[in-house]
Amino acid sequence: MKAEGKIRVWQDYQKEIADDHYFYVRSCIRQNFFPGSEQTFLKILRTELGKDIYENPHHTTCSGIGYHSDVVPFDTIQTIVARQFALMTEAGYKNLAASCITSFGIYNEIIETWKEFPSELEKVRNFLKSATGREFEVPQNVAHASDIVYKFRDDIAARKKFSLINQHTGEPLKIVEHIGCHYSKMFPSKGVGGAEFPHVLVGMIESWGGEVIDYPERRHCCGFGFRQYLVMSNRGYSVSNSRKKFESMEPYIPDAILCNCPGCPMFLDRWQYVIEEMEGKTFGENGAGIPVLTYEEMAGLVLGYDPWDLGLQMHQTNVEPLLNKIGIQYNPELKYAGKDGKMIGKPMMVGCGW
Amino acid sequence: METTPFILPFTIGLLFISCFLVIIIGIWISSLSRIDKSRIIHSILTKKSWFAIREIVMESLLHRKIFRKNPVLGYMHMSLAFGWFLLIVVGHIEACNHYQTFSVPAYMAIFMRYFVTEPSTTLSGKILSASMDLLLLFVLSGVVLAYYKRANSRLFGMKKTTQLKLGDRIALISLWLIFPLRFLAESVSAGIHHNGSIISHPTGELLASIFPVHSFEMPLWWAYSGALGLFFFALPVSRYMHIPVEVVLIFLRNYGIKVQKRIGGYSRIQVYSCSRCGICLDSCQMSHAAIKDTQSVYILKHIRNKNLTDEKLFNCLLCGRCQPDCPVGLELNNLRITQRIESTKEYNSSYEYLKNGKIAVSPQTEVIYFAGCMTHLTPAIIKSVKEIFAVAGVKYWFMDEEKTACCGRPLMQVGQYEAAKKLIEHNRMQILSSGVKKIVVSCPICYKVFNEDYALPGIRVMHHSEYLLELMADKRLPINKLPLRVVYHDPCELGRGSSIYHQPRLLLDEYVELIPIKNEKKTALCCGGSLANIKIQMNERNQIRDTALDEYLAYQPDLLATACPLCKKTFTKSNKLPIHDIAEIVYMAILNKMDIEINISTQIEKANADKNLRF
Amino acid sequence: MKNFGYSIIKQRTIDYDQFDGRLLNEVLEMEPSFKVCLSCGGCTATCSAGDLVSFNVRRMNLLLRRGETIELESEIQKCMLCGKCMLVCPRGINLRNVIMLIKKSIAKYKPINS
Amino acid sequence: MKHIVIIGGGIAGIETACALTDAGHWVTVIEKDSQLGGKLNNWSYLFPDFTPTEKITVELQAKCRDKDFSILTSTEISTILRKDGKFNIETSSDQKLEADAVVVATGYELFDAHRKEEYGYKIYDHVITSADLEELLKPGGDLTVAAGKYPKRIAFVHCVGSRDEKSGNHYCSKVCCITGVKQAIELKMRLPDAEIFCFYMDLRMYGKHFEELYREAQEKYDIQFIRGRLSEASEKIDKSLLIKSEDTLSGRPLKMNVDLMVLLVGMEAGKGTANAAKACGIGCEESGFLKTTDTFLKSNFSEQEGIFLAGSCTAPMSVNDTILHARSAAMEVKHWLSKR
Repeated sequence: MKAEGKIRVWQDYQKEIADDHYFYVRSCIRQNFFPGSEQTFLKILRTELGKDIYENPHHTTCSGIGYHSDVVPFDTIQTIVARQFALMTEAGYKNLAASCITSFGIYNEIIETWKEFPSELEKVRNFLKSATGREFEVPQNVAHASDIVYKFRDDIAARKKFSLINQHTGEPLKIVEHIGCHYSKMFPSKGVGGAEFPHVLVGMIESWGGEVIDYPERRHCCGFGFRQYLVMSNRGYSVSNSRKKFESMEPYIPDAILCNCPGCPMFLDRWQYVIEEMEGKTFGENGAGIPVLTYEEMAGLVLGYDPWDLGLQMHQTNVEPLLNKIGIQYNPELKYAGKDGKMIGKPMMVGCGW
Repeated sequence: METTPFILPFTIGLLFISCFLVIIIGIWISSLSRIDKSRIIHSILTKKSWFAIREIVMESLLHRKIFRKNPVLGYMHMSLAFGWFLLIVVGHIEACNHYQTFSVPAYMAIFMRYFVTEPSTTLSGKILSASMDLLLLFVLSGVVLAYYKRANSRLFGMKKTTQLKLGDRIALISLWLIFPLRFLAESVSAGIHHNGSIISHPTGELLASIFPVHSFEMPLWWAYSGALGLFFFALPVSRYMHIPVEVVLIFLRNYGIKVQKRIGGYSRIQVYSCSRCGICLDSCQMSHAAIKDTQSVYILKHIRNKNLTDEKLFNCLLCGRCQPDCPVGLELNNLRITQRIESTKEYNSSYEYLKNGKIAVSPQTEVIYFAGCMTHLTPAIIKSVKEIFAVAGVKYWFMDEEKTACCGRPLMQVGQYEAAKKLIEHNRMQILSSGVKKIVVSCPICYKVFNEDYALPGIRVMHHSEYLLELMADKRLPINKLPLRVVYHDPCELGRGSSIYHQPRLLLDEYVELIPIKNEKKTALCCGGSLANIKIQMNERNQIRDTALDEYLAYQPDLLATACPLCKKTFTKSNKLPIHDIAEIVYMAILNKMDIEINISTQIEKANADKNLRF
Repeated sequence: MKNFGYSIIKQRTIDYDQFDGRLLNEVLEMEPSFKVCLSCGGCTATCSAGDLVSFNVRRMNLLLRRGETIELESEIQKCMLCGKCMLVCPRGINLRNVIMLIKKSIAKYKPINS
Repeated sequence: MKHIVIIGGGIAGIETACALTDAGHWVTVIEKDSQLGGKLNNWSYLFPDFTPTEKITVELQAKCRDKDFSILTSTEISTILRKDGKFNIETSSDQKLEADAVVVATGYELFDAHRKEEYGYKIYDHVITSADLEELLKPGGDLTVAAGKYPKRIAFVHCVGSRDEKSGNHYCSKVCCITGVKQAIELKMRLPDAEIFCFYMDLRMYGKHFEELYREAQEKYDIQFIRGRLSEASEKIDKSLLIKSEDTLSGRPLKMNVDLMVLLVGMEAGKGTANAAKACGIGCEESGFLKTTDTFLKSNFSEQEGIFLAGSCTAPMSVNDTILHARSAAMEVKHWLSKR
C-alpha cells in the first residue's frame, strides 16, 4: 500500500465542516443501542472543546429507516426533514450536525434533490407551511457528527489521557475503520476522504496513536441493509455480509473495529456473537471477538472517561480485551451497575468469545 | 521307432501349443452366449460345416481374397500357408508310406530325412520325396518374398506395413528360419547319405563336396527343431495366432455367429484372427490427414495387448471402407464399437427429461417425414422434400419440424448404446402411436438406426432417395433430365452402412447425367465429417474432405450429388464445387420442367465460372 | 448450536481461488480446441436437446472453467451428442469430444468429489 | 513556397511534415517535448505483430533527417492569429512564425488511472497500467512482485477510462483490447507459469490480424477471457489483490486473487489538444477530441479554414491509422494550398 496514493485521494475529497454553532439531530436507534455515545459527543464538544451545540427536544426521526424500507414516501420524508430544518431556522442555527448516517444521507439526498429540482423545494415549503405553519431555510453546512470529531481530532489528541497503543507491546493498536454506507457511498464528495478510501475514521485513529488496517472487504456493507434485518427470515443475508468482512479482516488480527454509523457497530458487534452461537467461529485474538466501538466511545476512552459511563457494557462483544491493551483501569464489578449504583441486570447471553 | 534328442524342442513346442490352443479356444467357445452355442450345435452337422471347410481352403490356405487384391502378396501368403500345409500332409503320407503304418509320430514325419538314411526305392517313395522337395522350394519362394516385403513393402502395393512387438519378432524370425534350416538340414543329410530327391540330392552332393558336412548335420537339425519349437512357444504372443484361430472363426462365422456389441469369446476370436496383414491401412482415409496409428489393425493389436487408448479408439470415422478389404472378413466396425461401448459404459445418460415430454399426436397421413437434426442446418433439403411432396400430393406428418429427440445413432457411434436406447424409445413411441406405416428420413444416420435398432413392426423406413424413386415409379413425379454431369457421393451410413447404392443412382439417372467413378459404392470415400470420430480435429477433417473432393473434381462434374445433410455440410465448406442433395436436384429438375422461374443454366454457368477462377 | 430463526447464507460468489483445475486441465489437454470458445452461444441456439429441456451447451465451458462440477455433471447429461453444435461453431471446436471427455473425467474424479 | 506549421511532433506530425516537404512546402514542426516521436517513445512492441517500436521510430528519425523541415522542440504555441489569410503564431519561447496553413497533430494523453480510485492505482503496490507494463516489458524490465517472486496470476482490466460514464469518457479507445491481448501474450512468454485473465466488456478486434492474435492468445498462450467489468480491487495482507467482477456469462459474481493487475488505460484528448483547440479557435467534441467538419469526406478539416487535423487528436487511433490519417491530412493541405 502506498501512503502517498491514499493521501492524494484524500486531498480530492476534503469537505467544509463548520467549526461552531451546531444544530444537533439525534439518531433513533443509537440511543437504544449505544446510549452513551451521543451523550459523550455532546460532552466532548461542550466541555472539552467549548463549542455551541444545540438540540431541540421537539425534533423527530428523519424517517429514513421507513423511507429505505419503502413505507415512507419521498414527499413525506422531505416534509419531515423540512420540519427539522424549520426547528433549526427557528433556533437561529445554520449548521446541521447529524448523529445518524442514515439521516446524514437523507439530508444530503434531499438537499441535492432540491438543488437539482427547485420545484420540489417549493412543493415541500408549501407542504410544511400548510401542515405546521412553519418555514425553513436550507442548512448552510451539513456535517455528520463524526466529521466534527474528525475536525477536532487533534484537539482531542492534545487532551488525551490514553493513546491507542498496546501497553504490553508498545505497538500501535491495529484498528479496522468502517464507515456507514450512506456516509459517502451515495455522495463521495460529502464524506471526508470520499468513498473508496474514506479518511474520517482513519484520521481519528492515526491522530490518537493507532494504526489502520486496510483489509480487502473494507468497502463492504456491514449487512444491516434495513430490510435484511427488519424481516427476521432475511437476517441470514445480514449475518453473512458481516461474516464476509470478519473473514477478510481476521488475518490482520485487529484489536478493534471503529464505526461512525448507528447500524454498523450494532451489527458488527451483535453478529459476532450470533456467528459464534451458530457456527462456533470467532474472529479476534485468542478465540475472542473483535471489540466494536463508536467513534465517540473511542474518543471518550482516549480522553480517559470511565468505560462504563461510555456505555461499553452495552456491547455484546466484550470490550475488556481492548481496555486491557490500552491500559485503562476499570472495575469489573461495576460493569452492570447503574448510575445510582444498583445493578441494572446482567445479560442472559454471554458476550462473544468470553 | 528311432529317436534322437533334437526332436525335443519341436515335440515340447508342439505339445505346448496344442494344449494351449485347446484350452484357450475352449474358454472362448464356452463364453459364447447360449444362443450362439445352440447355433453351433444345430449347425455342426449341416452344410455349413462344409462351407466353412471350403472357405478355410480358399481363404486360409489359398488366400483368394489377397490374391484378388494383389497377386504377388497373394502368392506370398499362399506359398507359406498352403505350401506348409502340404508339407505337413505330404510329409505324413511319406512317413506312413515309408514305415508302412498309419500311426507315425509327428517328429518322425518332420525329421524323416534324418532318420531315413537309405534312398527311397519304391516309386511312390520317389514321387513323394520329390514332391516334398518341390513343396519346400515352393514355401521357400514365399519366404524370400516375405524377406523382400519387409525390406521393401511397395512391391506389394501396400503403402504401409505394421510394426512389430517382441513376441512377433521372435515368431517372425523363427518362422523365417524354419524352412531354410529344414532345407539345409535335409540337404546336408542327403549329402552324407547320398540320398535325397531332385533338389536335396544335388544340393547335398554339392555341399558335401565343399564342406565337412558331417560336423554340420546335428547342429542344423537341432536348429531346425529349435526354430520350430521357438515358433510354437512364440505363437500365443505373436500375430501368428491368427493361423489356428482363423480356422475357428470361419467355422463360427459360417454357423451365423456375429459380434454382439459386448466383449466376449467371439469378439476375442475375431481380435486374434487378425493377421496384421495391414491391408486395412491402404483403404483408410485417415492417412489423408496424416493420422497413421488408429487404423483397425492397430486397434485390434492394442486390444490384444491391452493398451488401447481412447485417443486411438475414437479416432476413426467408422466409414467402414476397411471392412470389405479385410482378407479375414473381420467385423472391424463392430469390434471397434464394442470397444467403445466398454470404454464409455460408466457414463450413459438417462435423459429423464424425455419422460416429461408429451408425445405429439400426429394426423393420419400417408407418411411420416423425419428430417433429422443435421438436416435442419441444410434447409434446402427440407424445402425440396416438402415441395416434391406437394407436387406428388403426398400427405405427410413432419415429425421433427419443431423439435424432437436425436435419433440416437450419434450416441451409438461413440459407444453410448444404453443412452441411445432412451432416445430410441422416445422416438419409437411417437412413430408407433402415429399409426402411419411409412417413415421417410432425410439423414442416413437416422435412417440406419431407424432400420436396425428401432423395432418398428409393419412400418417401412425409407431414405428420401428410395421414396422419391418410388414416387417416380408410381408416376407421381414429373421427369425431366437436366443437362448436368453429376458425381454421386455415397454417404457411408447409406451405402456401406445400409447397402443403399442403387436407388439414388436410379433416381439420379432420370434427372441428370450420372458419371461413374472409381471409388463408389462399397469403396466410396467418406466425406470426413463423420460423427463417429470424436477425436479428429477440424483441419484434419478438411484434409480428408479435400482429398475426396479432388478425386471427384478430376471427373469435372457440374455438381456433386449426395444424400446426406452432413456430407453436404462438410463438402460445402470447401467451396470448390456446387454440392446438392438428391432431393434438391430432383426439385430443381421438376421446377425446370414446370417452367417456374429458375435459371438453372445461369446457376451452372456461375458455378463453372467460379471453378475457372479457382483452377 | 443455537437457532435464531434464520440461517447464514452461503455466498453465491464464484471464488476462483477455490477452483480445482484438474478436470479443466484434463479436458483441455485432450481437446485443446476447447480453449478458443468465444461464448457466442451458437451451439446453444442450435442444440437439439435445448429444444426439449432447459439446457445451455455454452455454459458447459463456464461451469468447467469455474469448477462447478456438481452442476456440470447434471447438466451435461442432457446432451444427446447429435453434433449440430459442431456444425455451427465459428471456431471449429470439437464439442462432442469435449462432452465425452467431461463425462469421462467426472466419472473418474467422482470418488474424490463425493 | 508555402509555410505550414504543424503542432505536435508525434507520428502524425512527422508523417504530415514529411509528406508536405515532399510536396515542396516549407514545414515547421512544433513539439512540446525535448524530442520528437510523442507517445510512441513509451511503447516497446506494437500490436498485432510485435514489431519493435524502435523499428518505426528509427525510420521516422531517418525520414526527419532526410527531409528538410524545421523542428522546434520544447516549444508550445501561445497564440495563433489569422491576418490577411496568414496565420501569425507565437510560441512559448517568444518565436513568431507566419504560416499559410496549420496542422494540429497534438495526439492524445493516457487516461490517468488514479481517477478509477476503486482499482487502487498508485495506492496498491501491484497495480500498474498498460503503459507501465510496456516499460517493464523492455529487456531487463523487472517483473517481480511482492517478496521478489514472479506473479503467478495476472489480471488485465479492459476499458479503464473508456466506455465509462464514471470516468467521464463514453467513447471506446479502440486500441486497448488488442493492446491487452498483445501484452498478455508478451507476459505469458516471459512468465510461462503465470495464469493470465483478461476482464473485458466486449472484445473489439477490428483491425487486420487482431482477431487472429486473440485466437492465438486463447489457443497457444492459455490466456483466459472473463466477460465482466471489474468493480473493485483490494489489497490483501500479502500485497496480492482481491478483485471482484461479475462473470456475466455465468451470471454470478466472481472474485479472485491476483498478484499483478494491469489496467488497460484508454486515450483522452488531453491538455495539449485542448490548448491547441483554444489557441486555434477550433471546436472539440463532447469527448474532448477535435471536431472534424465531416465524418467521412472531411476527417482532416477543422471548423477553421486553413487549420487541418491529423492523427489521434481527432479520435483514438492506432499507430497504423494515425499514419494513414496524417498522410491524408498532408494531401488535403496540399490540395487546399494549391487552390489558393
